[in-house]
Order: sequence, then C-alpha cells, then structure tokens
Amino acid sequence: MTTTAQRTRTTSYVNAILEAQRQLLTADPNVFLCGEDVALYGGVFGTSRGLMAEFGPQRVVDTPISESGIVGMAIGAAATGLRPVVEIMFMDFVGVCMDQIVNQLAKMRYMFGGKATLPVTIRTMAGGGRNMAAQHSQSLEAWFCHVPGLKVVMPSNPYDAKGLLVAAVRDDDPVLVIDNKMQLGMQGEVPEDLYEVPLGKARVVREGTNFTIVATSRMVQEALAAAEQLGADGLNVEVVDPRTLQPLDIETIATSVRKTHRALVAHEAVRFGGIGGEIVAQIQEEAFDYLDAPVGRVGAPFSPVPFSPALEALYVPNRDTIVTEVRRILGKQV
Amino acid sequence: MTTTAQRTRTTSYVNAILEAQRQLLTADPNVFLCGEDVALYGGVFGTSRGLMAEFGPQRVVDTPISESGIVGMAIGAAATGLRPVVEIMFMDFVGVCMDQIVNQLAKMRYMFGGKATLPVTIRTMAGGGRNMAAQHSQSLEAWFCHVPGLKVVMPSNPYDAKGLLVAAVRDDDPVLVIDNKMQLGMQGEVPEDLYEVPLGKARVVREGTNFTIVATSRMVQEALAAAEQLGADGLNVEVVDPRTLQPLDIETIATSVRKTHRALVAHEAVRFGGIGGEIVAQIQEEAFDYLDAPVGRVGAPFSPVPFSPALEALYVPNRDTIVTEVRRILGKQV
Amino acid sequence: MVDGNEEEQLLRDLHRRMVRIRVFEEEAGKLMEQGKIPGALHLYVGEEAVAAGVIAHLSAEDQITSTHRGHGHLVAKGGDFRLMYAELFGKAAGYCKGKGGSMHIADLDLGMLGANGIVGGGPPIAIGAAFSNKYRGTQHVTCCFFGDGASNEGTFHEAANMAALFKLPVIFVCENNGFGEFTRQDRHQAVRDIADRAAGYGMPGVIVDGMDVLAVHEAAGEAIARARRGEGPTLLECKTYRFFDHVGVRGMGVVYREDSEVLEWRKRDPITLFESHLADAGVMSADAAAAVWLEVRSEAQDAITFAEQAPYPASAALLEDVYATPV
Amino acid sequence: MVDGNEEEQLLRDLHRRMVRIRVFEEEAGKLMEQGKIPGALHLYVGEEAVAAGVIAHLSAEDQITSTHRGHGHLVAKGGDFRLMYAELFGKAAGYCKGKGGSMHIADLDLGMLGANGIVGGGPPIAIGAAFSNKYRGTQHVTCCFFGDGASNEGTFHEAANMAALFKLPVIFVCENNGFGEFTRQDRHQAVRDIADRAAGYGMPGVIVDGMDVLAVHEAAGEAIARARRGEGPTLLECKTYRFFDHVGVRGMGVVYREDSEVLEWRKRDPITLFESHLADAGVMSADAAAAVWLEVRSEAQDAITFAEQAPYPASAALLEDVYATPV
Ligand SMILES: Cc1ncc(C[n+]2csc(CCOP(=O)(O)OP(=O)(O)O)c2C)c(N)n1
Ligand SMILES: Cc1ncc(C[n+]2csc(CCOP(=O)(O)OP(=O)(O)O)c2C)c(N)n1
Ligand SMILES: [Mg+2]
Ligand SMILES: [Mg+2]
Repeated sequence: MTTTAQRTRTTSYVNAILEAQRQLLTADPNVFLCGEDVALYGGVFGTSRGLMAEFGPQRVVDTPISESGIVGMAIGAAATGLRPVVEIMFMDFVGVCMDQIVNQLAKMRYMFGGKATLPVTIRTMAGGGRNMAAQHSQSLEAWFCHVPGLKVVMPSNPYDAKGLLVAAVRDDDPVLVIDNKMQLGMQGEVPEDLYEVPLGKARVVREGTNFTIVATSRMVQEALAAAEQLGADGLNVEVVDPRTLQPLDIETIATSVRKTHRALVAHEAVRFGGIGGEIVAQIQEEAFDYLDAPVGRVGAPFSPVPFSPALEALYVPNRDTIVTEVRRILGKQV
Repeated sequence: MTTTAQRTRTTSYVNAILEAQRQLLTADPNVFLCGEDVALYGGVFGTSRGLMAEFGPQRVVDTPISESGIVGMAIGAAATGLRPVVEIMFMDFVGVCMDQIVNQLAKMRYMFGGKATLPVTIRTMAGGGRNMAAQHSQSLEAWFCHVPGLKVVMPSNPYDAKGLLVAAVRDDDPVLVIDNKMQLGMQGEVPEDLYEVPLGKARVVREGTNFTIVATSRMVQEALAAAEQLGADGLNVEVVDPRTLQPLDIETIATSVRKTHRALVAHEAVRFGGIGGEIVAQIQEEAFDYLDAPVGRVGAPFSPVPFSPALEALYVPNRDTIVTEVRRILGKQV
Repeated sequence: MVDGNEEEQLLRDLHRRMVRIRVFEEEAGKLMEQGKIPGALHLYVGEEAVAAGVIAHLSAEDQITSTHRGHGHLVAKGGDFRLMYAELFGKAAGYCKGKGGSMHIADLDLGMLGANGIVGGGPPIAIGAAFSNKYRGTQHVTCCFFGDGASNEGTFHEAANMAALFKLPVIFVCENNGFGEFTRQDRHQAVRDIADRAAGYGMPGVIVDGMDVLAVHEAAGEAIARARRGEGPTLLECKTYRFFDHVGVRGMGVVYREDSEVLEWRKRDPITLFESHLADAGVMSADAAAAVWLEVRSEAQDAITFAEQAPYPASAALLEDVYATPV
Repeated sequence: MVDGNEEEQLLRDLHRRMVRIRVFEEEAGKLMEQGKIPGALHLYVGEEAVAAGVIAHLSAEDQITSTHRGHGHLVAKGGDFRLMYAELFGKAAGYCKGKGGSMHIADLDLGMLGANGIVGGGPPIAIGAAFSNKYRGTQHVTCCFFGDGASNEGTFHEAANMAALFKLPVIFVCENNGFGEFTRQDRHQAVRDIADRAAGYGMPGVIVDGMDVLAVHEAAGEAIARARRGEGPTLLECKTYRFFDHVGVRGMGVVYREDSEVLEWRKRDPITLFESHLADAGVMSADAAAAVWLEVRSEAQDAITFAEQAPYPASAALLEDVYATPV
C-alpha cells in the first residue's frame, strides 16, 4: 500500500534512490547492497554515495567485475534469508549475467515448488542520450517482461523512483528496477519518509479525452511535452505511465483507451520486439470495439545505438517522434 | 534464391540438418562446426553424427562447456574470414553467452561502421514436450528478434530445416536457427542437393478464406490440425508460417489478414512479451480497416515450464489451445 | 577427536549414506528404463563417496548447491525417498510439487539449494549462501558440488575469485569423473588437476581419491573446519568416475569410452572398497552390511509405491508458485 | 638476432609508438574537457610501454583485441590519427563512420578487432581469431589485451582454457594497472599476481615490468615466438599504472587513490625512462627525442583540425551497416 508521507521537498532522482537505499538499510538489517564500485566510490552514478561509511563494508559491498558472481551471490543470500539490492551498472551488462537472472533467480521458486523465496532487487541504468554508444545505452526491459518469475519496474520521476524502489526491495519476489540515465538529475517532490508506490499500478499522469499515450520511463516526460504540442491539433491527450511493466496494469490502460478511442505506446527501446507490441496486442484485445485507429508505437529504429551525436539524436525517440506518430495515426483514422 | 533441386526423398528433420551441415562443409572450406559434443559424439541430438570422421577434428570441433568462449570463438573466426556454425545445445543456455551474441556478434558490424562481416550461424534447440523442465524447454526467440543485427529463423519441417540452414550459413550476417526438439523425428520431402529457402520470406502453408493463423515452428503442425477441426465451424483457415521472424515478412501476413479479416498468432513461447505481440501490433497497423475481431494470440501461460507431465501437457500450446482461442475470438467479433 | 564409539558410528553413517544413494539411483534407473520416470535422469552411481564423505560433516543449517546430477547430494543430505521419487515421477507430493523433477530437485529445509540444469549454475549461488552465513554471524558453511566439465564455465571462476576475496565459508567440491558428457577431460582442458586452479584465486587446492570415502571425509573435514574458522574457501578435487552413462543407465549407442575402462573403475567401487575396509576393521560384517542394503531397498520400494500411487498435481498448480506475492 | 642498425631502428620505433600514444591521448583528454568529444573516454596514459612493447612484434595480419581503453592499442598498431580523432568526434570520416566512438574504435585492416565496451568481452573473440589463424595454416598470432579487473570475468577463464586446450596462437596480455575503475586490485582479487592463474589452464604465466618497454618487448617476443611455433598461449602480466582517472583526465571528486601514489608512479613514466635509456645508449639525444614529440604533435594537430572540420554522418547512415545483406 502507499503510505501517505507527511513532509516532502524537491530533490533529484538520484537523491531519491540514495535516500531510499539509506532508509531501507536502516529499517531492515537483512538488506545489503552490492555491486561494482557501489561502496567506497558510492556508485558510478552516485546512488549509494556515503552509504558504506554509514553502514559499513559488510552491508555495502564492493565486488569484483563478475556480474554472474554478483547476481548469484544475491540469489544464494536471498534463499538463506537476506534481502539483497544489487547494482548492475549499465543495463547492457545483463548479457554477462543473464542466466543467473533468468534461469536461476526467476525460476527457482517455481522449480522448487514454492519453497524458495527470493527477495532480490536488481537496479540498473538504461537508455541513450549520453553518446555512450551501442553497449552502454540499451533499454532491454522487454527481455525480462517475457520471463515469468520476474517483476519489472521503470520509474519516470523522483517520487516513483523512491517509492517503487522501496516497494521492490520489500517485495518478496525478484524485481528488476530500471532507471534511465537521463533522468538522474530530474527534480521532483519526494517525501522524506519511507513510502511505497505499489507494484502493478499504472498512473494516469495527464487526463485527456480523445487520445491515449502509454509511455514508459523517460518517455513519460516526452509524452507530456508532446501532449502540450498536440493541443494545437485539437487533441486532448491522456498520458498513462504503467510504472511497472510486469505485472502490467492493463486495466488502467484499457480504461483510458475505451474513453479516448485512439492510442499510442512510446518507449525508448527498439520498437521491433519491444514491450510496445505486447501492450498494443492487449489494448486491441481489451478495447477492440472502441478503437478508431490502429494503435501506434514509438520506439527506437532497428539499429544498435549509434555513438555519433548526430545519429543518436535521430535514434532516441522524443516529443517530436511522438507527435509525428500521433499525427500519422490520426491520418489512418477510420 | 531458392534452387529447385531435382531429386527428393522422405527423410527426417534431424537428417535434413545433418545433410545440410555435411554439404556445407563439403562446399566451403571456410565452414566449420563447433560446440559441445558435436564432434566425437556427433551432437546430443545427432545433428552432426559422422561429420568429424568425415571432415576431421579441425573442422568439426568439440569444445569445453564454455558457451561464451564458443560464441566468441565463432565471432573472432568469422571476423577473420571463416564461416562458423555453432551449436548451443539447448536454447535455454543462451543465458550464459548472451553478451557475446547480443553485444558483440550482433553489433560489431554496425559499431565498426560496416567493416566487420560476421557470417556466424548459431543453431539451437527450443521447446517443451519432453519433460525437461524449466531450464531445458524454453522458446526465447523474442529476445533475439529485438536485437538489431541478428536474423532469427524457426523452421517448421524438414524441407525448411535444410533450406533455411543452408541460407543461414551462406548469409553474411549472424543468424540464429532455432529448431524444436519435438520436430526432430518429423518426416518430410527433402531434396538431396544443396538448396536455399530464402530468409525473410513467409510461406502460406494452407490457403483459406476467412481466418488466418500465423504459426511458428512446431505450432505450424498444430495450426494445420486446428484448421481441420475448425472446418466444422464453417471456417476456412489460412495458415501462414513466417519461417524467419527477423526479418519478418509482414507483407505476406497482412495480405492474408486483409483477405480473411480475422487472425491469431500461435507460438510456443510464453505469450506475454512473445513475438506474437509484435506480429499482432503490425497486423493491426497494416490491416486495421480489414479486421472484424481482435487479433488473438496463443502462447504458453505465464509460468516457467513445469516438469510434471500432467502440468507440461497443460502448458505447451497445441491444436486444442488454438481451436479454443479461435472460437473465443469469433465470439468477440464485431 | 572422536572416540571409538563415535568413530564406529561415523563409519556406519558413511556406509549408509552411500548405500542409500546407490539404491536410490539404481531403482531410479530401472524406473526410467520402464518409462515411468519422464525427462532426463543423470545418475550418481560410482560417485557416492564424494557426496557421502563431504556431506557427513554438515547439518541442515549448512547448505549445499548441486548439479544436474543431484540426487546423490540430496540423499546424502538426508533426502526423503518418498518425496524424491514422487518428484521424479512429477507427482504433487514430490519435493517440488512435481514442478522441478530430477534436474531441479531441492529441499531448502535440509539446506539443499537445488539441483541445477545449467552447468556452472551453482557456484555463484553457493557463494551467496556462504556470504549469508558470514553476514548473519553463523559458523555454517556451504559446499558447492560441480563437475570437471563445469570447471570450464566462467561462473566457477567468478565465484571462486569472490569466495577467496571475501574469505567466504564455502568449499568448492569438484567431482572430477573424467568426463563432461561424452568428452574426456583431456579433451576439455589442458590441465590434469583442476585443483591447480585454486592458486590463481588464492585458496588451497586439495586432491583426494574420490572412490575412498574416508579420504574424502578427512579432506573435506579439514576444508570445512578451515571455513568454519573464517579462513576462507578451499577447492577440493575428488577424482571419481561415473559407472552409468551420462544420462540414464546405458549408453545411447555412441561409444566414447571402453567398457573395459568402466570395469576397471568398477573394481574400485567406493561401496565395495569401504565394505571390505569395514569388515577388516571389524566394524561391520558382510551380513551386517547386507542388512543395511536390505533395509534401504525396502525403504526404496516403499517410497516407489508411495510415489507411483501419489496423484499428479492439479491443473491449478500450473500457475501457482511463480510469485510469492502475485499482484 | 637483430644487428646494430636494426636494433636502433627498433628502439626508435618503440619510442615513436609510445610518443604517438601519449600525444594522442593527451590531446584527446583536452578535447574532452573542452566538450568537443562526447561520451566516455578511457585514456591510456601511463601504460604506453605495454601496447608499444607487445604490438611492435605484430604485422597487420596479426590481430589484437582491445578493451574500453583502446586508443593506445590502435595507435600502437598503426592507427591513423585523422580517422581516430574523427571517430572520437563522431564524424563520418572516422574509423567506424562515427558509429562506434572511443569504446568501439576498430580497424580490421590493421588487425585491430575493436575496442570493447564490455569488460571481458575481448578474450573469447581473441581465441576465435587465433583459431582462424591456425585453421588457415598461417603463422599469425592474436594478442588479447585485458585489465586486472577483467581477469575476474568468466569470459577470460573460458577463453584461457580453450586457448590452452587447442594450443591456439594467442597471447593474453594483462594490463595490470592496479585498479578496476576505482577498486584497487587487493579489493577485487585475493592474488597479487594474475600470472598465477596461467598454471590452472596449462600455460606459462610471465610477469613483466609494464613501465619498461624493453622488458615488455622481450617478454612479449618470447610469448609470440612460442605461439608462432604452434606451442600455444601465454599469459603475460604487465604491471603498470594509469596516470589519468578511470574516465577522462581528472577524477570526479571521489578519492580512491592518493595523488602521492600517482606522483610516485609518474617517476617511472615509461617514456621518460626509455628516453634516458636511449640517451645513455647514444641512440637518441634529448634533441632528437624532442623532434619526435614535435613531429607527432603536429601530426595530432593536423588530425584534430581534419576531424573538427569533417562532417557528421548523414541521417541515412543511421540504418546502414546493421546487416551485410539486408532482406
Ligand atoms: C550451460 C550448460 N551447458 C551445457 C549443458 C549440457 N550438459 C549437461 S551435463 C553436461 C556435462 C557436465 O559435465 P560435468 O560438469 O563434468 O558433470 P558430470 O555430468 O560429469 O557430472 C553438459 C554439457 C548444460 N546443462 N548447461
Ligand atoms: C561487463 C562489464 N561490467 C562492468 C563494466 C564497467 N566498467 C568499465 S571499465 C571497468 C573497469 C575495468 O577494469 P580493468 O579491466 O582493470 O581495466 P582498466 O580500466 O583498469 O584499464 C568497469 C567495471 C563494463 N564496461 N562491462
Ligand atoms: Mg564430469
Ligand atoms: Mg585495471
């Protein structure tokens, strides 16, 4: 449940994560953090700065560069009573520990007939925009949404970043929390106390009447900007942020589309095979009779993420890409 | 292009693969096979039986149990002029070599500005039905279809198994060829000579007029059986086999749906996040005005693959699952 | 130090653990050949001294991680035959409610963290359990079983390095049976002794005759004591051999080793060897040993009957146990 | 054996390779600080003796695999400054048409199989190139550069084992600069010498002073000759140090090493050390050395001007080069 916290103040996304981790460490002695350079250095993105000094090197643990070892360590620790929070620095690195996440962590409970409980949280950083090229910019959430046993979270603002992370860590299942590196400096209202944003509940970020944009992670801001622009076309756009992709709150999404009759899904991942396909398939399933136009999708084009600023600017979807796609869909309207 | 071969005879799916590999080894000295137990033992599924004796241990290479090493070896060999054919025994094992496939093999050409050519074929075995449980039964093609730089092939019969494998090996790009272990004994007409089934071309397996089933791999047989059954409901079902999922021949699929007005996509992978979502999204995009009902999807339910025969029988989709879903869709018809 | 009586008890215990493994596996092999056990079955026959010798040191609060060849480990850890056979049959009464089967058999209450279908899947998990033992300030240890083939997976390397770095209470027990599937060791690695890898991580590497349960027991005891003292991990290589085929009992027609080699190794059957030792030492007569076999065989028969008669899981079970807290 | 003239030529060559790396990197660092180079830049300054000493043995038909810290390797392999700077700027004229940038800079024609953004990504690829050299019956070798941090990735382990098993002509050159990012070696592995890992694979492990280009050159020469003779791989550990921060030039405010440590190591600057050796040996006076620097600096300036003026890739480039044969 969401605890209504009293005092809030404006702070950054990165601070929201840092604060969540500090408060979780304080509240539960079984919580520990581990990953590459998370302790002495405080995380290359600063999300655990100062925590080793505060909680000691046993609870905030620097590891070798051994991602399979790290995730496995979290699994074994969780299966024996701890509540690990792992950082995989860039999401692109999941390739070197995919088996531990997908074949071990995700399936153990089921394979063991419900007898293993694995409260592991894996935090990682996705997305382009920093000219980090093909191996440091990907958004690979679709892979994990396809894996029964995992939960997948993608916050879009500092409030959710803290509340969803708290919910993820307290949840008794493995949760992947995917942040976007372009959001780290984003400011927002964040309660000072511990609170949860419940997993599996979408949020209607902007109410509208005649078009729905379902947007994940950083695309939520882009969708809001697009919505403003589209006002000029006489559109009153509703923006829905699923917040967690697994489980997916299709009810909130379908309810919106039944009202607006037209929709588009926007994510930063490659469009082909992205989670957008799943959401579109479910929308047309749940709201077929209400649709006045095909459901559109915005995602990255079909290439690796290019390094060159000139190309990356064309690659990463943004408000303009969304506006263009909305207009294209309206052109297709029945 | 497809070479029209003269002499054909009935043989098994596994023999079709074996024969393709033998003929490819004969035709091109740069082709070599490697993988675990592919040489002396001839492959745990028998797909390279006798080839080491015939071509020598330098061209048919047993490797240690080191999948990242194996895929990497293929990459380095391909980048320097060879044409490796790698076996990853069970598809589930891709987790331990995901980085080499996705971050190295798939992206190298693009990252290097087109200067690397990587004609690597990875053969692997997917699917349930043999009570092999959660780590030996998965169908993970959706992960790879989401990765620009890879091509993904799923044959549904002996003819395609040989022809697509030949096309994959001769192709200058990395191709993942996913066979289904329940198809290995399947008999079919196979030309004796080398021939190609071109990548990127779907096949209309059964012509029909008022319902389209898009089915992949082993689901093609199930879809054909379902089509027979559905004849009783007055349906004349068209069955389309994409054969390659990346690139996807959406034109053939959309053309079918524009004719039949109703469609369903069937695959063995978990439904949520499977390639079915992508295909549905593209169908409603390309044929929105023609659709009389939402496009349905058949796939595995949202759990790991269970071991128990009693549960696995419920888990793996089949003709009955397809029939039920078709009827459900018809009930939703506008 | 153990006194005479305790020593005898230990010897009987080791014997019984090995016999239980052997009987369990031979019966499982038969059931598989009769088509009663579905899926893939990797039997432990021939390697009993390793599981028994190591696990005899452990309590239920010490953990083990296992491999695809996991029955032996679970039996040695005290696994209940009824729940084990039921699992192999895919029945609801099985250890994993029939959802895991042979390759995922597990009993967390006994500290058996699961067989594993992924070669090399276990070592990272083992260091996690060891980390947890240390974190919680206990004296418990984790024994990580893995094969010669698995020693070539990157996961072993990562786990070994982390264990040594963090001085974790874990013992890497390499069951070197000379083959990874059908590939002989000298065709999958250039070293003869996997224990040689220990130095590269900064831990001791020990080689022991894996057909000699007392030798395994002694070497494991030292490594475990070291771990309990907080001095870190050990790599313990046990040279052993599997008497059956990689999967099931008899080969699938492709020859990768000579029958004569199997026969040669069978002369050093760990149970036969140990029984003559026990007889010579006057601890257990041939008759007394036979009684143990009889007793265990009847335990197995009873369990098989139980398993055969047990019901399959209900359909609803299909979607249960995916999550602890489904949303 | 080289005669006096050849020997002198070699010394000049080693010197020039090191100076080219140093100048390239210092200029790149400045450009990054000026905001002209986007993305992440991992500079090689301090480690020049390793790349130069090893790569001086190689022809364009011998391959290298590299790391995230890859400019030094490419420069040593004969990389063209113009194409390199253009790549770092993301320009169409760059080695990778601007699509790769610093972390993926590559020149397949020179046998440089690419920098790599994935730590440990290179070793598996290196054994593939070595396999290919052997398969094609050539005498070519592959040198695989990787860091102390990377030595803990499973991929290194798998590749090392396979290389030794197959006796592949590959040299694993470990650039042990004492840190993986901000974590000192003694906090990421329990061993002091990574060369100790070699024995576990059945290959020689050699340690060399990575600040002494002649020592590196000699040790690498032996390993490479061994590989060319078909005797298999070597693990060559070069003890070195990076003078700049993990990324870029100056640190990001978090202290993980003392300035005094950097200064201490700077006293053993590989180029300064080598220049005094050259002066002492009468091979190259200080003036002659200064002339080399001048020349290289002007090469760099010219290349930077070229790169700055070069156009960005056209939009159409975005979707090109994904496939060799798009369908
Ligand atoms: C990652 C992975 N690769 C390959 C396999 C297929 N496989 C199952 S058992 C086995 C051999 C394992 O050899 P070893 O570790 O020596 O154990 P043993 O079977 O000899 O007990 C292989 C290759 C697998 N299950 N997982
Ligand atoms: C798989 C993977 N994990 C983590 C990283 C992040 N990372 C980049 S460089 C680096 C340190 C590498 O250390 P080392 O191998 O010693 O090379 P050095 O930077 O010292 O040259 C890390 C952890 C990465 N790029 N890839
Ligand atoms: Mg073995
Ligand atoms: Mg380093």
